[in-house]
Amino acid sequence: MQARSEEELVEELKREHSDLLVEAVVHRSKRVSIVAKREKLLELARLLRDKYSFTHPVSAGAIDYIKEGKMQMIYYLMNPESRFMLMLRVDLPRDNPKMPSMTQIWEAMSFHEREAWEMFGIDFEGHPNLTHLLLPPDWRGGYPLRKDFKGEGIAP
Amino acid sequence: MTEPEIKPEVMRISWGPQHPMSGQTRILIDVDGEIVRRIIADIGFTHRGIEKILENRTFIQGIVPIERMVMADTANIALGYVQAVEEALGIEVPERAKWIRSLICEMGRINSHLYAFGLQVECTGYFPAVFLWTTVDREVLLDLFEKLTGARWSYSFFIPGGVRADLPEGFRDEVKRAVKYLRRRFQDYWDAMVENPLFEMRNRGVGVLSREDAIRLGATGPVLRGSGVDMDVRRDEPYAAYGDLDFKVITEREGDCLARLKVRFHEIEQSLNIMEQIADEIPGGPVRTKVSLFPRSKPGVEALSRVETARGELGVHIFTDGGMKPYRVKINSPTLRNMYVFERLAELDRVLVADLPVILYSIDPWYLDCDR
Amino acid sequence: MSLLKKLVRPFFIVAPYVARSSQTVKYPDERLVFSERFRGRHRLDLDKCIHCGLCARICPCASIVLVPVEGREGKYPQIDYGTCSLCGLCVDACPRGALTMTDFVEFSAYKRSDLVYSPERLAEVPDIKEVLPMLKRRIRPVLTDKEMKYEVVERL
Amino acid sequence: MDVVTLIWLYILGLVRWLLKEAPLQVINFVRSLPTLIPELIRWLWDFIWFNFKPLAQIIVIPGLAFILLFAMIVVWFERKFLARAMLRIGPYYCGKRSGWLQVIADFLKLFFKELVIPDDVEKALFLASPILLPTIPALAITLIPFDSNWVLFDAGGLSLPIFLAIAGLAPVVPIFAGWAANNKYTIIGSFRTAYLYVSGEIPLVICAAATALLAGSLDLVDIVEAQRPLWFAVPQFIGFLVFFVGLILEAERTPFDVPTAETELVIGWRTEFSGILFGFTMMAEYVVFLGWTLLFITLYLGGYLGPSLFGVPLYDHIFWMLLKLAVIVVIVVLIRTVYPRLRLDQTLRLGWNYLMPLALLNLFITIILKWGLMI
Repeated sequence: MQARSEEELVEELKREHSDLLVEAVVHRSKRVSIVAKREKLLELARLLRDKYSFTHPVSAGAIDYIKEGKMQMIYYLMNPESRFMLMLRVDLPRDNPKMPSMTQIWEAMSFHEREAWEMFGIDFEGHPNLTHLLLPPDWRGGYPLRKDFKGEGIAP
Repeated sequence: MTEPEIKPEVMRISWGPQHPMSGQTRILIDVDGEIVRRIIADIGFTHRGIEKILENRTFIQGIVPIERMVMADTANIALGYVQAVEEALGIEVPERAKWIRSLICEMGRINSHLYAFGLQVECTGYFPAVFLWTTVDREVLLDLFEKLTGARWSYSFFIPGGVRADLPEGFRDEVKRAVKYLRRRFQDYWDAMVENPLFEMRNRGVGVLSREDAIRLGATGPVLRGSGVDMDVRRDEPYAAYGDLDFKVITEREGDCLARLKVRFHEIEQSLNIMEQIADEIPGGPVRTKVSLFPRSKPGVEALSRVETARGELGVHIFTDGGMKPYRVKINSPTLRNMYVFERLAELDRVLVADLPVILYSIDPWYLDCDR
Repeated sequence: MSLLKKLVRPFFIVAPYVARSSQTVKYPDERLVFSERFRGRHRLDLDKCIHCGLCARICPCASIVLVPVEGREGKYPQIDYGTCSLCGLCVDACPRGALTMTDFVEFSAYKRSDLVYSPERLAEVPDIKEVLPMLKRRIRPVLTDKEMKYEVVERL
Repeated sequence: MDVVTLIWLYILGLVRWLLKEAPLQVINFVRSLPTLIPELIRWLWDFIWFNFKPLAQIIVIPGLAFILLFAMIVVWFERKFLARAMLRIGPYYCGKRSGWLQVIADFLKLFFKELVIPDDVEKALFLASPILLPTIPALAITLIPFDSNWVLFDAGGLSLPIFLAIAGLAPVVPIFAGWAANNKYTIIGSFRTAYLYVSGEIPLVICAAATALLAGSLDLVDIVEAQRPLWFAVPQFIGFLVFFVGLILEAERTPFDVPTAETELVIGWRTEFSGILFGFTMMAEYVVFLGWTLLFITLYLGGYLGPSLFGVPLYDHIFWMLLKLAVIVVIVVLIRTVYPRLRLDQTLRLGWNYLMPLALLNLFITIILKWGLMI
């Protein structure tokens, strides 16, 4: 597989698979961001892994946009050949954040998805072991990294 | 974490958090006699919510909490955050500051690698002689840190816009002297330990991680390079002064514990070379651009900075909303990725109970980094 | 043959260590001389302070509070060393150089409230002999090519 | 007559004796006291005088005092020596610079610590095993000749087999202890002990047999005397090395301290012991080490024999025994700083694949040597 540059990848994705994605941009050199359609996410992910050989999962995390009423799940992926960071994003509604689990594609996303599950309340369908990772097993305090979490601010 | 079910033919041992070698985590192991059938990492004992804390600190205040992620390797972690802040706020850094940053990062890398090296050696059952030797050698670096930054461990020295102070008088000579001393010491380590046949017996062929698995499971840092994947952020995406510096990316093909140890060992040599280069060739000029103490961000900017810490690639992804504080900071910590590899290793390779600490410390876990 | 050599060689490397000088600093008896930039306890110059409060604003641990001082106008910083991380950002922020850092690190106290240093207490740094009565000498690390040694700087 | 009548008769008889005979008896006894006390003292004196040597042996060498002192000195030396190898000082303030008082302080600390006995342990076995642990090897030590006529338990021609039999009992106790403690770490540790002893002890016994064959006697004194011209370490060099490795293995010291591997099994079968029970297990380690080392010296390094010039003995004394012991202790402690611990499978492989054939080879060589000498 020939290594593609950032621009080549974005153009090729836009040209051939425009039905799978909402947006694809090159932020700066080595940073590519793709916003996927939620229902086509698995398809796009499988394509990225198999065709574009983004086989090296880096991390995943979410961000809570409380004003827009959405949450964004970001998967950080890397191609071991071309070595730029691909951010695969998917927008989720804030009141029902549900999405297919990426552990079916990248096994190593397991920990990161468990973290996003407990910190943001994103429900991953098809995750083999969706239990608490960092928080205690009897945690009932809500989702800490959401913006409406009533945590303590900077102590006086 | 709720415990998964136990199969009838295995015995489950809770290995840690109160254990001489486990560190601040709990590892559940299902053993069948001496053979480990399954490893379950129960992390999160040291979760402090650094990502949430950072949302409540201004950009400059955030340097202090994020340094608490990895105390042995503070410089690299802080650099990740500071670079992300600089990118988000559009701050330029003077050339000399970049070189000083690289110098401190390399010293921190040696510091951290020495610690990992000592611990892995201790795990094989050495009476902690070697661990104490590495501690003594780290002292040399800590003295240098103290002279340069004023603190031995968590030197909040990097600041958006440069570093907080210039090199003190005569510091370059001291760096060179320390490099000379450390080079001589590493020969002892190599002869007494790495080439020790008993040590090799404990490490060779233990916890083998193939190249494909390393990529697939998202390993990073020395674990990835120990499996023969030539990946290093310092070279792939040069930050600080690494674009101008001359160094090699160390890889080993075997993918076992010894290979990871050797990667660390040779990386220390490369870091010593880099330290020497910086001491020789550091350019002049200012070390700090004037930045407001309470910088205000532009709304909707995001910046992902990647740095190569001693444990692997650290990513700090900052989102801003126009305030004085970041909207969200996502930290991609290296140990969390390596812990997943560790969890899967029992399925990939035959792991004995005695190998467990060796494998665990060959991935060099830092649970504070893992739990954040 | 080389196996035998490798088996025996460690003995000859380790054995000389027994004769080397130990690296332990016998702390209450001797104390290291810290470098000039060392970040220890603060010293506050009451005359220079302009009550701007920048130190309190920048403190990441929120351990600085401005309090009034008897017989003086304005408010002065009071530092809680129970939470202070000695990062030195307050010293950087201080526009007049009223706050400086000394190499004094003997903080320990019996009560948590004893760790809160009032501005008057910050203004003066006690003599080391008062805090460590058993201190006999101050030492400094010296790096030779072969080993690190401690040399005595001053005998008390 | 029924039983009740008998008892009444007996009681009445007793009362009669008390009233009539007992006062006379007491008076007689008091009258004879002035003569009795010197008699008693003389008897005691004779007893001590005639039995002085065995008593001294039980108390001083190779008895309790020696074993305790050995354990303490080795602990102190190990701490100090390892500290030096690690560029530390070791125990420092307690007992001036040498820190010798620290060992005693630690012993006292262990002695007065709270004894934590977990709920679901097998209590009798749990309490008994730490006490049995140092006792069994200490019994074996009584067989060692410290001088040609300084043998506490002179078993004559059976001393070597009895030593091996008693010392072979020792590994049973850790297995019981590990099982009794009802803990996963102790169970794994105790089974490791079982594996280890089986693989280590058989080569040791074969090596010991070879020396006995060469000396032509199973009596340890005879074996020592047979070494007067030449220490057995020279003609049985392979056996010497095998026995040395085996003795480290038996004593569970560093390259083979698999059962108590700290990094994986906390401290193996000793995990649940606390206070003085832990102290006993710690001491047991040193007593086992002492026992096998003394046998090693006896079998290969000429026991109490001093250096001889052209076959003329210079001076045989217990002192030589202690000197040889000290040298071996230094070497074994140095090994601890130099080598890491082997895994269980590697230790077993070493025991069965290398030590065992080498021991057999040694036996074979000895037989040929003996046969050659006879011809």
